[in-house]
Amino acid sequence: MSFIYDFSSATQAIDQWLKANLSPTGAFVAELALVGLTILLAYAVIGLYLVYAERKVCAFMQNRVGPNRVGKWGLLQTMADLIKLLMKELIPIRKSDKLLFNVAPYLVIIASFLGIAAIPFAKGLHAIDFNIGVFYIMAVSSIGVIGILLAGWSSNSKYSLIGAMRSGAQVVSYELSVGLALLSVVIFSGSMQLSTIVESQANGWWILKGHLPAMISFVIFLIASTAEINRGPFDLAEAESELTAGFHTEYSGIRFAFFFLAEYMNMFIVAAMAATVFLGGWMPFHLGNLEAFNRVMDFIPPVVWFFGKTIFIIYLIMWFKWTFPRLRIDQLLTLEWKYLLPLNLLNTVVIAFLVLMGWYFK
Amino acid sequence: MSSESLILFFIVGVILVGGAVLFSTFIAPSSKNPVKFEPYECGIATSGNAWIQFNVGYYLFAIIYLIFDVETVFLFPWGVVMKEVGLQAFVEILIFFSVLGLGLLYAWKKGALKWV
Amino acid sequence: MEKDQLTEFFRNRFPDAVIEQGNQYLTIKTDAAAMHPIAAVLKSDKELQFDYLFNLTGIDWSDRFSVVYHLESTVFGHEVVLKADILNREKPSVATVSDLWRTAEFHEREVYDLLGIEFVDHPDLRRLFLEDGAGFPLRKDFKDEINLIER
Amino acid sequence: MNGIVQYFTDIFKAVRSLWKGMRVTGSYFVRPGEIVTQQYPENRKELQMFDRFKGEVIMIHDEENFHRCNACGICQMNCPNGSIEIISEMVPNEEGKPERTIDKHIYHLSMCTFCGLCVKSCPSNALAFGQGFEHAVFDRHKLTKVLNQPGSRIKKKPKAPKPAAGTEKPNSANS
Amino acid sequence: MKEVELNEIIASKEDGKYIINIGPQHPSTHGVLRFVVSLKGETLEYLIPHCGYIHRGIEKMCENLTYPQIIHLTDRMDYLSAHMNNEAVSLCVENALGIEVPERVKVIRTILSELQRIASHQLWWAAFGMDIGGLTCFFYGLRDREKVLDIFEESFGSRLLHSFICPGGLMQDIHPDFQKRVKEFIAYFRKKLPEYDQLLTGNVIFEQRTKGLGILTKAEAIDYGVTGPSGRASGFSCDIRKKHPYSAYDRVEFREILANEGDTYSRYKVRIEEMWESMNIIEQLIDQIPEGSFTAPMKAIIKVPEGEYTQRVETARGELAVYLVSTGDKNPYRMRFRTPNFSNLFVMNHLSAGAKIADLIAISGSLDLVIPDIDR
Repeated sequence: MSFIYDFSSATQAIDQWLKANLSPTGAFVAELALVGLTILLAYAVIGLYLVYAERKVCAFMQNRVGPNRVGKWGLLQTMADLIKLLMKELIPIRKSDKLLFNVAPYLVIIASFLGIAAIPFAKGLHAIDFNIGVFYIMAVSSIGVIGILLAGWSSNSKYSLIGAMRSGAQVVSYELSVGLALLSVVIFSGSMQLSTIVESQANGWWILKGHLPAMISFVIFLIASTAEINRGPFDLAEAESELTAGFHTEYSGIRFAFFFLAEYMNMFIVAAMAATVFLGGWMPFHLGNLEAFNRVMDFIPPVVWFFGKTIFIIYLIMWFKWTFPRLRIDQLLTLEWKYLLPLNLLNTVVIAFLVLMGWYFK
Repeated sequence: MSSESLILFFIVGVILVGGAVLFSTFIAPSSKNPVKFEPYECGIATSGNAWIQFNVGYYLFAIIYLIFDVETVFLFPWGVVMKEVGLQAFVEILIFFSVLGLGLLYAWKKGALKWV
Repeated sequence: MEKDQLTEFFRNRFPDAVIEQGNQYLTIKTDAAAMHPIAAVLKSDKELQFDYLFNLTGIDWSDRFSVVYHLESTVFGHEVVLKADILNREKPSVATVSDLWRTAEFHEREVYDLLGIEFVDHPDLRRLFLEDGAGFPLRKDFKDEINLIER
Repeated sequence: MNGIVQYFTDIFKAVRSLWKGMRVTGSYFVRPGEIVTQQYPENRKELQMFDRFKGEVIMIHDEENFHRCNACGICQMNCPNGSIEIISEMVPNEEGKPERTIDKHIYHLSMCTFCGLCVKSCPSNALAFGQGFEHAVFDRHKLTKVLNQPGSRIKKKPKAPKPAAGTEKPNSANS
Repeated sequence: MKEVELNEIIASKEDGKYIINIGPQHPSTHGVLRFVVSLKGETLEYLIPHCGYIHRGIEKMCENLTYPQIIHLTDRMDYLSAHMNNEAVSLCVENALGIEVPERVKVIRTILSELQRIASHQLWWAAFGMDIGGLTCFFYGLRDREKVLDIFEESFGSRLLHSFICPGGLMQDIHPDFQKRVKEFIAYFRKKLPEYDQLLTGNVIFEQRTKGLGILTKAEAIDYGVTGPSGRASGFSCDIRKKHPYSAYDRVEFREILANEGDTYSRYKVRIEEMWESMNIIEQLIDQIPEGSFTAPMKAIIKVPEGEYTQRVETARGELAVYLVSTGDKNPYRMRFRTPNFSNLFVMNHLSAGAKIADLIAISGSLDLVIPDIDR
């Protein structure tokens, strides 16, 4: 049944149609333009609506209504904000390092673009399917921190610099836990290719097939990735009650908007990764041999499955942020080095043992 | 699409940011008030430079991180082949992890995992 | 100690000071020069132990200044008011009590700021609220034509 | 060994305490009925201030445009900030005697601290607190108001004994 | 001293240090307070509190105002304890005049003070939660505070600065619905207060952030004159309500909340416990409001006989002492307010030395500073 929602034939058809009607170079350029536009559109829409979702979620948690004036239920609020930020003055800070100051937003945005390229939204809806997908995501996600460091350092503000320093220490540390948590699924599935990992979950998600160790991995991944994208309760780089706005204190107008947008896109990438690796990506929920149940599940399109899972994880991350107080920098590092990392190493050994003995649902 | 198209994503990112910044410079107002260009320090004129030698607490963390990050790089290929190689890989990783774990324990006991 | 006992005690201990049974608190009146030794006794004497300075006020009496210390003992619960009169109006000064009660450090800074009474040996006698050259607004002869409207 | 057990119980306790907090926020998330926000400009019609709300000082005028202010100046004297100025004039009354009459009761809303001393001390209960709270204007001068309405006159009341100071007196704000 | 000069002095004295101004325009200084902070990495070396940005000279203004007019100024010192401030001046004048206010007034004043204390602690909890990074706390705290403010607004017409207690009694009688509304609020808040605990008190992150941080010993608390919940968290038994009962505090049963640790966490706990205790006090009194006049007979112009008068009152943040010097005129000759926050502020340097920036915010939050109270 699942083939009905297969996008690979559709994309191939477009590809062939372009190649047949245009010269090879023309087809290539057209393809690039098509993909670029699609990604740009998706990026903008996802980013803006994540901001909106966050506002609504936190508002409901805080007994408020949230944005509800612009458009129906305030749906256009973030659009209005974007337009407002576009019309805001870009203030050049005196004595700042002009070049780096201007380059920093590019870096954070490009990092998130590169990240989103490797995410399989559905079968065939996959910009680039690397054979080292997991590894690639880890690699590009650490480009963003360079942007943050540059932003903090170049603005010649003390608050920014402290924020950037914190962010550096934090991302550097939590990178490990993210990697080790992802490794557990790599061991289970025996592949780093995201499409293969998703395929391997056709009969059940890894979080369920891998027993408790996989769940621990999932939780560690959630915590560590929340820290890596600088979100509360790990938002020390911004820490508005301490550093006013942390690394982007000096940024104004649309440049600030890009940091803001990148934060939300990183959240999306992280949530999408968690959904892909642990929760089966666009795979429907299947229960053993219950044919009827599985059939019904198959009718829900994979895109819906994928976004459903991603939104669920995004909601979790928002829930964390709007409940917990912020950690202090030394506690943050203690949590990583004294709790998450040893647990993670132990967990990896256990998983390796499970795989060795074959004690998991294949 | 192949991995060369990463260039595409790079370009799209640059276009998005560059275009928006360019657009913004055209439509946004600009003021000449010099106070506006001061770096923020709670409304007080800044004293001294922000770029001075700064005591970064994570120097030691960075070194430990290096060790562990290289380790992760090694672990991924191992993870991929773990299923096929079987027991041998498991024993090897046990040894590998025990060395690493000892290293972490050493750093822990030495107080390197303490933010100063 | 009760009020009467305290009065007796002070009469014997500080013969030069004027001890008054005020309407609320027992009051020790002294001049600025003799204030600090008395304060030191009040703080350190085993039977007095006035360890909590809850108020420090400077008053401008037009012809003189006085600094009023409200003291309480957290051990015994008795209270006393110590008043030091500063007769020199041109350059008023009195010894600091911030070596006895830390809280006095900032109360004295405030009095210095608003009344211009100098506290000798104060560790950090800077203005607290106002800028230099703002005058001493709590003095009765303070004039500020711009901001102060007399009614 | 004890240390290791402690290590894991710590983790367990930590997770439990975090879950407690998440339950609070989560439960509010699914109960939108508890939302306390008011939609201000929309609910202007239903928005009812409390009777005693101190929005601004007003002078009570009845339907025939009579007020009770006899320009005695007590409110001006009692105001701590000088936000009341009384300009009175001598107008001959029916018997031909000149009588002090209010010309302009000027009220500077921008200086008022709503302490209520003017309303409380007014011997003829001419002043009261109004309910209006939307005082935002673009020009500061608009906050200076003349409380007696144009063309209004003092309402002569039958001679009654002046209430003794300090005794209970019905407050015009809540009457 | 001018700002820049001070910075230069610090910079020249300590070479290569990171000098940062936290405030006056900072989200966590709760007003226009400024800390000049010297940093080494993230660690604080020393801190200089800087105040005076909103100094209004209330003590000077009092010298030109009559006693009823002074009341509205005291609102504006510690605006979160407006009732207690009003009460302090009123009690001082009443003592000076030798007036006995009606029983009804005493009871109402006590209830109002306790309601105000709850409202103040609610706002403190909200702001403290926000300082420490839990933004949701702010909204829950303000949501519940709103209920108290509604009660205030119904009776006195204003929410924050009431000017309701005046020498001789009250400005007007309480609203007929007052008792009902207060009872409703107590019932409501008894349900909501445990939520505060679930959200913050037991939270592992919160405990890590606050326990053992900014320790103030009992001796230091007395020495620095730190009073109120902050002082009581160090074991300094400084509750004026117990020591020198005024209004109706001598007839209610309540505990003086004391803790011994003196750290940020115990300052937090003391305030939370005080909210419970305040509710107990209100519940004891709310049905016992005697009938009668809401004011004692007062002359139109109050002239305090010559002399010096002191009145100490427990506000939500500590001890407020009013020292009134009168020459028999209708204006005071000298009016002195010993405000709790003034003494509480200057312990900051002592508490935060060696802590981190984040701790600085937590400590200053736990002291519950209200800046206008410092800059009278």
